[in-house]
Amino acid sequence: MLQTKLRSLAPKNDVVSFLILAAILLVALPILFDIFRLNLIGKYLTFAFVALGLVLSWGLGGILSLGQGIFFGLGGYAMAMFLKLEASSPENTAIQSTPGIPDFMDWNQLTELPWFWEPFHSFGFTLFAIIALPTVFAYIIGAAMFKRRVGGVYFAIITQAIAAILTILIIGQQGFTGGVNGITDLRTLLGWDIRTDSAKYILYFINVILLLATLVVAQYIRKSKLGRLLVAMRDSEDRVRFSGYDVSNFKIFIFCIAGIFSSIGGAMFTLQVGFMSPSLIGIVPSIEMVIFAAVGGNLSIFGAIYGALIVNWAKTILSESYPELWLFAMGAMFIAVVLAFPKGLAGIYESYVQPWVDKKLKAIQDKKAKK
Amino acid sequence: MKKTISPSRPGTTRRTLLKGLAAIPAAMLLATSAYASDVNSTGLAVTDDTVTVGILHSATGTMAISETGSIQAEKLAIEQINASGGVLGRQIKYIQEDGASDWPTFAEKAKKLLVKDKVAAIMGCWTSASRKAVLPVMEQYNGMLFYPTFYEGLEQSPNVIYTGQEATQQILKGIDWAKKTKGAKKFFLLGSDYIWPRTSNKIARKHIEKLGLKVVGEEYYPLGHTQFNSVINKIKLKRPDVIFTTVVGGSNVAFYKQLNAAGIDLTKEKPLVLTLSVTEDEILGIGGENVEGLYASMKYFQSLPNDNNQAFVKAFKKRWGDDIVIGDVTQAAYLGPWLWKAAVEKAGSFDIDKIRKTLPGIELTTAPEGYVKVHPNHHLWSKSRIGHAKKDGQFDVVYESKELIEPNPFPKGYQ
Amino acid sequence: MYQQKDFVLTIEGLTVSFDGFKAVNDVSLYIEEQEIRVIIGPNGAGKTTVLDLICGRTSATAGSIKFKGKELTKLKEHEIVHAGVGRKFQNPSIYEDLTVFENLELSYPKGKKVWGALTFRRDQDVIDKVNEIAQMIFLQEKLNSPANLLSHGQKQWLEIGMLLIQDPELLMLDEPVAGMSVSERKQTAELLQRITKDRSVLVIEHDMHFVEEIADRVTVLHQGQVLSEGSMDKVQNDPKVIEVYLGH
Amino acid sequence: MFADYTWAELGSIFAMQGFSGLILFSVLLLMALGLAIIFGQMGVINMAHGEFMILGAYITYLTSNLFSTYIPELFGAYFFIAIIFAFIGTFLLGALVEWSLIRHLYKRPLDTLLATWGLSLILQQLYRTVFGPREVGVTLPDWMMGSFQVSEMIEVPVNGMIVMVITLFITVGVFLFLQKSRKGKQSRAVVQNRAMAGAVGIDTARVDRFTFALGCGIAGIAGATFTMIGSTGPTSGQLYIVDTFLVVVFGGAASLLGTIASAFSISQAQSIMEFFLSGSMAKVLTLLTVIVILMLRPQGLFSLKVRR
Repeated sequence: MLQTKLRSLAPKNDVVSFLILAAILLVALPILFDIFRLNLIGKYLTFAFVALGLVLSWGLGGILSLGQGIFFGLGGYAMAMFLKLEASSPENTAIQSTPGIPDFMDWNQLTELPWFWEPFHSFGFTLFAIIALPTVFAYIIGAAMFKRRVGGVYFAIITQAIAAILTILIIGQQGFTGGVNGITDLRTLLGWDIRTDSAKYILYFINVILLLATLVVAQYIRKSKLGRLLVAMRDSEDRVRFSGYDVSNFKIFIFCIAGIFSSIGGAMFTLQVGFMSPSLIGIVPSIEMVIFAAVGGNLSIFGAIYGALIVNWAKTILSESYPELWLFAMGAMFIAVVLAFPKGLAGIYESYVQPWVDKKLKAIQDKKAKK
Repeated sequence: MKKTISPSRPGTTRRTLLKGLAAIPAAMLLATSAYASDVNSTGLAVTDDTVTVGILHSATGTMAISETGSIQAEKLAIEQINASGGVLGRQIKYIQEDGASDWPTFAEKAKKLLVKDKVAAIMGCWTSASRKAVLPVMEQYNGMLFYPTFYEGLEQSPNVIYTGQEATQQILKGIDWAKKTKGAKKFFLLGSDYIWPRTSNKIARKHIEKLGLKVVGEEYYPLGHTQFNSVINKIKLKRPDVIFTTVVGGSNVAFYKQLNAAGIDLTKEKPLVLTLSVTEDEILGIGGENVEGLYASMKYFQSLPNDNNQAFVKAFKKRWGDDIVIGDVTQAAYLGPWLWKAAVEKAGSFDIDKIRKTLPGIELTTAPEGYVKVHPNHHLWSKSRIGHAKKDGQFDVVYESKELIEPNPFPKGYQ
Repeated sequence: MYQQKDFVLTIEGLTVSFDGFKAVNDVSLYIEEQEIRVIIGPNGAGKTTVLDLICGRTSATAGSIKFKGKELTKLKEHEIVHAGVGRKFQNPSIYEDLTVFENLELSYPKGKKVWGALTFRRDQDVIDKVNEIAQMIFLQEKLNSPANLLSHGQKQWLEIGMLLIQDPELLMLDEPVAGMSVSERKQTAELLQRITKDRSVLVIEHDMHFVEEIADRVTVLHQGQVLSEGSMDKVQNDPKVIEVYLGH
Repeated sequence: MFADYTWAELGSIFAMQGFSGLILFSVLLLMALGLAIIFGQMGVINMAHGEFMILGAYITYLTSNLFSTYIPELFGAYFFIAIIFAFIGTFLLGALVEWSLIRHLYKRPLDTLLATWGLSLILQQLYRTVFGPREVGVTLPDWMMGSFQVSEMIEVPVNGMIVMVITLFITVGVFLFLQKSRKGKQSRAVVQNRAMAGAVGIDTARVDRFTFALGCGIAGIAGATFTMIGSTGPTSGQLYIVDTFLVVVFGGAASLLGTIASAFSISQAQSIMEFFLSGSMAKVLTLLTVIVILMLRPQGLFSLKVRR
């Protein structure tokens, strides 16, 4: 079954899907919505990066991480640290007892910038860190676990615990991290004010283009032999191993990729929303990120993006009108996806919409042929 | 997309109230009000007979526990203002948004209220984290936020009015009192691990040391922590005269129950426990029997005997039910709409820039806590009080500062 | 006596215990080049465990396994595969979600590292080799059908094919004809005869007719120990073996 | 830090601290027992475990109100009735959840995780709608509140003692149940070999439902017990979930003895570290140690070395 599904996404279909998605994100949404809503959509799309990573690691590779917030946070904090340093120039912070360091450090009696903040003065380093930090982190977690063949449920629980630890640490070490408030009041990126409407437009487009690029990478990985290997590993890990593959390396690789995707999402989140806080790292947000992928369909990279968009959109709308319904709806979504629609939106599309479209197309072709 | 500017969830009681208000002859309102364009040059949601404000708190999530009281107080104030003729002759409508205990959501909703709904003011936020998230939005779109919670200070925004106490207002007199009245010499500082307790304890420590007294311990536990036996043992070992606590949320329940079980009877005051974080609201969850004998240092207690407060408590109970309790933050939230009304009427305009000019110096003689006045630093002059908790969950006010305490969000010498 | 260098696989004093229970106890086994060796024995004799030990799935408590002079007990599974040992499992273990072609392709000995897998291209060599193997395992018609649509016997062949494409010097098959029809069984026997031309084969099997058909030599395991060894005739007439098989 | 104290004082403090460790041990064990059955025996990841505990706590709250309103003279004994009610209530909900949700997912452990997380959200909102967003204060009879004065320094909290006794009782009960009773043997048989158990005439579906419901029922008892030391609110349950899972996983999922050992070592480590370090750091270090050990020894503390 699954196999035929995978097959049905023939390359031609993929190109069409990609063009449709690009048209929606780059043309339709910017025309339909004003900058306020568009900025919100941009925020939702940062979660689509995470969902994409989860499609690769969980959907394809069978590795369910309940700690993707860790990586989202790493990217987000790296970007936030850079922006915060830029916002904390000695002129801007002249009233502090130690000008030139972020305000929350000053409140916590720090009199000089901690060493690990120093490199974040450099934008180049920050971009490097957004990729390198999650890679290193994911590699350490992945190597420790996969080399010892810890997987499945245990992996999920341990990643969740790591997310919990990271949250406690960030909140507790507020002099270095901004604590529970997070890093707020970010203003400019290399002198460019990111709070203006025009900047928000530009950031939205940068975000979408990055997302589409990420999608291409994800699609490449999925279509490569490595992608098939991941599917094979889920079917029969031993067979892969006894075909001469070091299974753990492949798992580590895909986990790192998922981490990098999340981290890029986090960085874009910081840029578009204007702050980063531990509330995006812990257990609850990390599990919510899983539902984005699950609703979209954990095997479909396009589904991941639509899933992130739709779930977040529903959250905004529902919580505007019926705040108490939101948790019920969210809970029901988890259960429905598991029980009734294990392939999520993508599955619904494939089993209901696509046959219908195909039938119509065929009917049109037949008509033409008759003429 | 919802673009209406009607209250998003009017309760039935509210509906009847509105109906009643609609009966006030429009002509009478018009007689006292200037045309919308005159009082509103920046395109806020002001019509000839209405003005819209936003209420932004968590109705869901972990913080809903704390923020419910503020929502109720703000609604009550708005209804009372409407019943007394509104602001510049205009009835206040409100749009309530749910921050869902999630800081990005707070920022998003604040932006919606300012950009989409063009509200003339926002009553909202509770935690510092939500305020910090909302702050850049308020400053960018030039809104005015009335923030009710007592907090750590270290902030002063042209777009925020802080109607709760900043840390020095709440702490210094409390410690003075413990020294003078109770002869306290040794303090143990205990808090949840985040910015407010840490900042508060820092100020407390400096002040304690300035007074020549001693801090014998300082401990922090993660938010939501429920095991306090170890720290209670440490407290027993150090034998402080005062346990000075800033533990918040669910941890409170665990802390006081375990304190009690470990044989530290609060009524015996050995050591006495002085808290900044337990109001009447929290006691509902902790249970009055667990905190009997506790001292709390804040500016307002439900049991304040003055006439303003008697009327306020009565109105609040009438509106929200007899078994409701009113804590410090709830009262501060109640001040928000009234301060805003006074500032608007003094300015003769809803324009944010104009009310910003009139706000400093605005005074309320009708405040439940007594007289308050807005300081140029956007905080309120207010009194310090110490309450002594009773078994029924109410406080006896055992101390009240004679004069109003000046707010000092950036206290020199305490940083 | 045997000359050491003639052996592809030398197992000596191999022992493994699970919480004190010795599943394999001091087993020694010598397999020559191009030999087909069949291991038989009652259930729980430790047959599968011996294969597990050779291919690194289980680690030995004591003893040594030398393959072409290389000690295997210290290597990881994929390293043992690269050394030239291939293993088929008792239950056909193939990738149900992939096609026959993809199943074989994944076993093709190229692109076995992460980077190699990412940049792997399906060139003519791969296609030729897959076709060649498919023909050998009677599946050339099924190349593009999903593996989960194959019959049980075809799945067994596919797994053998996945081993063959790696061209191992030692092929280990755990019950290759279990669940096969009579005709399939015959085809499998032919297949085995053909593919042992340039390699050694170690087979676990219960089906005595099939064993007779293919075995050069037979080893009987009982309670984790070697009970008897030699030609089929010799083993069948060994009183110890008769005792074990009939005594129960 | 101890220079200013006499040996007697230090001795007392260490005795007290040891006792705190024991209370923490009881708390962790009681939290984990229900999950050890559900996760360890059945392989179901019940993320709503904390919500089942809170249901037990709410039932205790309701029972206390019932007693104080209708039979105040028996208020002193209400707690034990409440525990029974809590067990029954959560047991029934557990059976319902198994029937409607879990039984469809036995082959898909990761999916049970997602589905039960969804369930936990729904339960949280349900509690909020029914009981309000505020924590409720559960009033305890006076005799359960105080402490025994052993010496001048040493005081033994009554509620801690009760927690320990209940934990002991439940642990022994679960142990005897699994080892001795017919139902328990059936449930273990189903875990070990479902097909075979079915073949010898065990109604596996019923046994599954019973086992799951039992785990939930024990969670309910835990929740009822924790009203003595913790808070009862719609989201209180979430606080327990990470700790609970780590205890079970650390112990080696399939072993009851492992769960006990793991609860003991985690509680002692945390309690000792809390005494010498600050609270937050102690928590982080404890969790970190557990995770590092799990990475080195993924099968947990206790587990049989099995043939694969």
